[in-house]
Amino acid sequence: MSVTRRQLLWATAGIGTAGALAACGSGSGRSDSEPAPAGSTSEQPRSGGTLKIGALGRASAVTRDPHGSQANESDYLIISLLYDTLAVPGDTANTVPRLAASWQPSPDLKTWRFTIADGAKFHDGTPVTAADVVWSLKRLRATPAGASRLPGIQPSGISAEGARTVVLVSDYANADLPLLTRLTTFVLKKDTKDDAVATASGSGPFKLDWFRDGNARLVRNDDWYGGKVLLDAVEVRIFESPQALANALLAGQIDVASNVGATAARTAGARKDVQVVRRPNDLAMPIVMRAAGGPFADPRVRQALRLAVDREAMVKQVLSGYGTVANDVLGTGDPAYARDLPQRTRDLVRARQLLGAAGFDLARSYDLVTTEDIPGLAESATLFATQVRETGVRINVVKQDSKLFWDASWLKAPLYASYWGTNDSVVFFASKTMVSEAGQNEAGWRDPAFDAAYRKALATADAAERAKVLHQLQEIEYDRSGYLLWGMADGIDLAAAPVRGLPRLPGYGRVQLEKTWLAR
Amino acid sequence: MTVRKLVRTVPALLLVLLALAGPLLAPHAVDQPVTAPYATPDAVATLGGDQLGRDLLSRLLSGGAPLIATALGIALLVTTAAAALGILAALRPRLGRWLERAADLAILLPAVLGIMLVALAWPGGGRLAVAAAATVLGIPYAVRIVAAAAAPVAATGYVETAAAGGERLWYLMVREVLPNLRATLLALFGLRFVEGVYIVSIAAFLQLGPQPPAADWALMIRENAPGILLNPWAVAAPSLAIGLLAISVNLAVEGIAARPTPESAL
Amino acid sequence: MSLVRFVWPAVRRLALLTVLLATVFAAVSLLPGDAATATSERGESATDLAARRAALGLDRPLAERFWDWLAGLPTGDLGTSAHGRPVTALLAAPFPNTLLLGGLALLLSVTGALALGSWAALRPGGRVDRAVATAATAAFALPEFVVSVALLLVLSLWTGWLPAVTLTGPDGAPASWRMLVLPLLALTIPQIGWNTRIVRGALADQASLPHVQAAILDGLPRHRVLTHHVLPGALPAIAVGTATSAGMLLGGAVVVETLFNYPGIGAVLAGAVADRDTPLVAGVVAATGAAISTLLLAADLIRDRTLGVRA
Amino acid sequence: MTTVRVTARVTDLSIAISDGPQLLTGATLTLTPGRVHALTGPSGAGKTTLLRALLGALPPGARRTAGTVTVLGHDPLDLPERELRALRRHRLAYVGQDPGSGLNPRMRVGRLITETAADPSGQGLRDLLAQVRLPTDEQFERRRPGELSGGQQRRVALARALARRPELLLLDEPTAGLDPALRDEIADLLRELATRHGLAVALATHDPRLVSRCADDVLTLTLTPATRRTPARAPRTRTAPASPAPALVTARGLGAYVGGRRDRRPVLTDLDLDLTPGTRTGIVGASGSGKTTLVRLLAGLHPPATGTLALAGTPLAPSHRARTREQRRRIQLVPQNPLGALNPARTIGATLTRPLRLHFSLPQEQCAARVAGLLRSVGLPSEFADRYPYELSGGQRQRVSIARALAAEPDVLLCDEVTSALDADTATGIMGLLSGLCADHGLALALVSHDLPLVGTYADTVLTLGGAAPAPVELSQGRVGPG
Repeated sequence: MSVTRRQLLWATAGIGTAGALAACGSGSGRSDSEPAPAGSTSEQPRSGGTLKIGALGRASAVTRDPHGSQANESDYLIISLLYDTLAVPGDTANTVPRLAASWQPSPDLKTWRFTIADGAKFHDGTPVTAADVVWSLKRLRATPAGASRLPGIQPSGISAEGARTVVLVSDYANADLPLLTRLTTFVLKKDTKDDAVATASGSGPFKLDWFRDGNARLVRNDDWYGGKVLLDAVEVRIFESPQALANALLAGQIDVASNVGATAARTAGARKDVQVVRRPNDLAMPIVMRAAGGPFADPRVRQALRLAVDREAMVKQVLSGYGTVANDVLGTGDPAYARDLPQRTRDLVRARQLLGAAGFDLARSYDLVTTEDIPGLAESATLFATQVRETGVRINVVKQDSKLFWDASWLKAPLYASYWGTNDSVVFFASKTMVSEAGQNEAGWRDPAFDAAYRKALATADAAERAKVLHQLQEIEYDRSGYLLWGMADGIDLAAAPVRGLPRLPGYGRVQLEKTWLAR
Repeated sequence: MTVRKLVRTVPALLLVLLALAGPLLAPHAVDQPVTAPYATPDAVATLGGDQLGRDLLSRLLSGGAPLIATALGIALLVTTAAAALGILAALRPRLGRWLERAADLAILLPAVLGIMLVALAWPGGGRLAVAAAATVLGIPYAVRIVAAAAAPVAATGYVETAAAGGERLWYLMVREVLPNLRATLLALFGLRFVEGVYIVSIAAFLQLGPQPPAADWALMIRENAPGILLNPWAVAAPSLAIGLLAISVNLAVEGIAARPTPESAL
Repeated sequence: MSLVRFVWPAVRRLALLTVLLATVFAAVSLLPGDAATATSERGESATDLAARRAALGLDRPLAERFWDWLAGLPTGDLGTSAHGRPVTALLAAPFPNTLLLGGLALLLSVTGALALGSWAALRPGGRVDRAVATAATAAFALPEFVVSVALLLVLSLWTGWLPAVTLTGPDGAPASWRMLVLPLLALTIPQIGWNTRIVRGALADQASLPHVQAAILDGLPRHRVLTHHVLPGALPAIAVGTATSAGMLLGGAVVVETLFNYPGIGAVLAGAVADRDTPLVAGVVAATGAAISTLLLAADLIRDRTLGVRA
Repeated sequence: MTTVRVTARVTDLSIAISDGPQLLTGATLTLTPGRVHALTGPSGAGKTTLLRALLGALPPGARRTAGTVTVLGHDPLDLPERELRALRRHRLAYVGQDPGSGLNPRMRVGRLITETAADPSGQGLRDLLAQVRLPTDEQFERRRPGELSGGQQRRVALARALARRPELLLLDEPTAGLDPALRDEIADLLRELATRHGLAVALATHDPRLVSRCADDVLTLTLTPATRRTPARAPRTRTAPASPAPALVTARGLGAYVGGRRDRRPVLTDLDLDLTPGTRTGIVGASGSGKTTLVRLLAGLHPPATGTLALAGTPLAPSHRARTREQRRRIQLVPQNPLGALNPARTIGATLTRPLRLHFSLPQEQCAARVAGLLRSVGLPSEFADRYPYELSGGQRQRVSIARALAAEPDVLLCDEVTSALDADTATGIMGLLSGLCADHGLALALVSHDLPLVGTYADTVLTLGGAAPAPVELSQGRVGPG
């Protein structure tokens, strides 16, 4: 029951086993941030100045442990500026080197060797060694959610070769293992005591000046190995509600409001001195129809609902236009995303035929369970229920307290609205939510053909061959999966006029502020 | 009931009638989007759109009755319970001291925490949970007020003579003490009605109580708050409605419960 | 005032506070789910969950947990929160902030209410009296949320006179006093409405007393009768009334702090209940309960002192 | 042209409550400096109303129906507020019926007097205190009204009135409830004030001694015809037992405390009492000696610390809740304060009907007749049945309270200061009624009063409470022992 706070469960940012994220420019053309900053390309980036950035978070859930569970976006932002992960999401290629300069797979795609970037030093001057990385990865693997963050890698499979090489061994062949090292593998010095973790020095682009109850001030790390950092300092402010965050920016008290949502964007739209930064394919709000049993087990019924929804209206009403129509296949930002699948549109006649054929009981009403964790989630459920009523199916929206939803309804209810806060590859979503033995099989979907295609995709190293198998995987998902994905919401940040060089990446790519500068 | 008293109750009656007849007058269906989200007032939606583009005027017209019913229920329950317990406390001082301690306990408990605990523990949550929370939280404070007002009455000669003369407890409460507390109880009722509206609004802020897509003024205020700069009516209209409701009810109650002895000028 | 007269009410209030904390502890544990499930991530397996529940000590019986927590209270140790941080540290900055905001709001609202109430009581039933009564009712009828949003629009976004939100400095307190003005107004306005009603009622009751009638027949000017004969007698009722309504300030604080991002205890409370974080909830209630108890104690002393004088 | 300057003149003044009873009819009065004018007459005749008319402060809802009032050249009833306030502040002074409650309990004596003083200096204060024969030491000036005796409170109120050096002094029952010695002192003081300061004084009283001692002129107000009724003896047929029957109420070793936890003090210690049918027992003693406590204890409204009670031989539970309804019918109490004796929310008729229905479940139609009889027996017209208590005077309410007690046809009647609000002849009427009931119906009457002459004339036996008991009272009429 969080109060109108955006509580992205970043744990879902665990890495998919395969698939590369193309530059976010794919899909509906280059992300247009209107109004484009005047002459952004011609201006020369200047260093200096303090960037005040606001992010959502709850004062009661503030944590400092890089390997802990960061329920707050503000905590994750601070940690990702102080500490480095082995690799980070990139806009040109999927996995851009950071602490690990390069990596090579073994022929059977099971053993991967990462070499540490030269010149990488902790803030207190000591160089980063393989032992530090191995200790950090083992500590990460030992956390309660460790298994889901490094799937397929046992603690014993993490070892060091000499001072600058780290070896990761996977249980199964995994062509995209480096994806795993992108968002959670923060590296600390070896044997840092648990209570000293909060003040441990990292190797990131910024050093800690002060931290107090979720707010922090970070100053530039001058001899950062990853290149020249332009900003003098970054002040991170924690905000309880998106409304307060947007108001702070409109009142000019902060320079960047991270992840504020569509309504704030429209409010700021009228202001000429405020940039609205749109990051497409940022958030999925699928409707999950339980396939394992219950009223929606029959694929024809699921198909009927997919035809009953008016996707354009959902994007226009729920996202105020800040989003793109989707086609019931998860992983829309993935280059391997099957764009050629025919875009499903509303067909009430066909939907009623399918419902009749499946003998669907129209007399009783069905509960669609949702929470209000994300602005727009409850609204999407409400609008969906109204649209589907035109086929005769009566749906009653039940809004549950966040805790109750994750305990009682998630993974169990016949019909509920879920959300995925990060956009990853098709294979990531397959491994996470659709393969029969998936840890978070939201729809309880068991499809042998789908499982076979998934395992084949993992094991093939050749790119062309993999693309063909991935397309086949998406066809099965498009036909029979438990998901109804009507659209993808854009990630929206608001920025003051002088801010330049903000990251354009969806999901957790938005924390890379090392290239940001102020034209003030 | 002099005419002057009747005149003061007219605004409240009018507002309640409008709220009850609201759903019939609503031009559009309550949960049917008719325009863009937070659209400014236009021909289709006279007061513009709410967060989902539904017609604000229709939701305003049909959002009154549930809130008034909830607040009325809370006010009635709290006032009757408080009257019974308050008078009992005045007539039986030993019991009164225990009620006094319970009231102290309740006053210490922050109302917002009380609402959360009761509403979350209530199976299914929703409007009933918040009404129960408001009642449970309201009674101790109200008992304190009624007990304070009933104490001097209980100590008067006529109550003691009636008690010594053989009357039973319930007769003393209902026929001897209660008729002399009319002003206090009516003022308390007005107060608890407004308090009921206030608690439903705080519950809506904490996402408890009435659930979407229900149309309820308190819920509308919180739902549409993010878009206040786009369509100010989305928040202004329900807020004005709640303000008018509170003022008119209190005006009516003060009219009916005109002080027994006209207040002396200084 | 002999010490005994002071000690006994204080002990009574302390006992009440302990009983309240016990009820809160029990109530939070009644809620569906518990701290472990509340703070678990989406992918956490059942065994890991059970391990964390044991780590948080949630498998121990409720009474035992309450006594351990209570034992730590005198030494100022309020236990550890579900996210593993000591509650005392979590509340170190927010509680004084809310105390500052709440204290100022109470002070402002009481003085405002005394002024408005007295002004209205000068001419009962007059134009001013009716206007003040209607304004007071409107003020406490409108939820804090609406008052806050209106203030935000008028005083900050449209005119830019005041900052829209509160940003904190390294010490956890608001960076400049100007950031305090909007939350303070948002919290004070509903409270002034409530307290004005209390003051007006207390003055009306006093005005009917024989010694006030005698003062009027002595031809004393209106304001003198009010200040010297009516107000002193009404003080105990006003003190008790405003003290009991101070509890409502916390309700307002949750709303105002979330909207103006004020670093206070209200926001922590809302989050703590969401996380079923019993030690944190109990910590907040202990802090606010202590503050309100001292207020009620002060009100009792004022009442006893003034009533004590009466024959 | 009379050379004497007239301070105030009232001609044919009539005042009534709008669509309610007539308060005052055709009063004519002239007040001149240096003369004391006394207003007498039965309660309800309008003495207080006339005084308040002079002050321009009629009770709520009352208005002038005829006649004129001029005070120091102005008509106070339609003077603009500002001038009326100035008149009262500087040239007029009024001391109410119960000055104790008219003094601000939180102010000290010094402040109370200097607040309205023309000369607020310390010396001026001491002169005033001396003038009203109050101690002028520093310690007395710091005391609060709560710490003064009734007499002292009355004199402080008088000092406060004189402080503004008024030209007209209005006093309402200045000597009510005082012992004789104090009454004479007040009378001499008023006399001296009038002669020495040329003060015009008007006082309302029904104390003949005060009038004879200091009044120059007397205006006797008569009851308007509607309210004039002399109480008739109620003929009843039950025969009283001739020989002295065994005691109806026996109390042995009674002890009781008063006060809360912190200021508990014993009031009654080891008291024995017998109330035998047909006898009238007077209970006297200084205020605070436990008279009211004893009566409440017998009625079961006050918990006894020690001792036992019995009614006609059978043990009687100390608390009224534990007594049977019949026991509670046989013992009836008439409470002390007439103002709080009747439920303001119900008519007089309803109040009197309730005991009839409760104890005798008398059918509705017979109740009206019985109520009219009861009202007549206490000297009130039967039309009072559908009136509300606030429309009655203190004395009238007291008589209704007595009627209610008689409605239950009790065997024991406990009266607590029943004549305090009555004028002399009304009081005599009531006592006659009660004596008749004792004689005719074997009623056992307990009469609490500080009016020693009344007790002297009517009580068969007298019980004196409290340490410093006044000298024994002769039983025969006429002689009054020292107060």
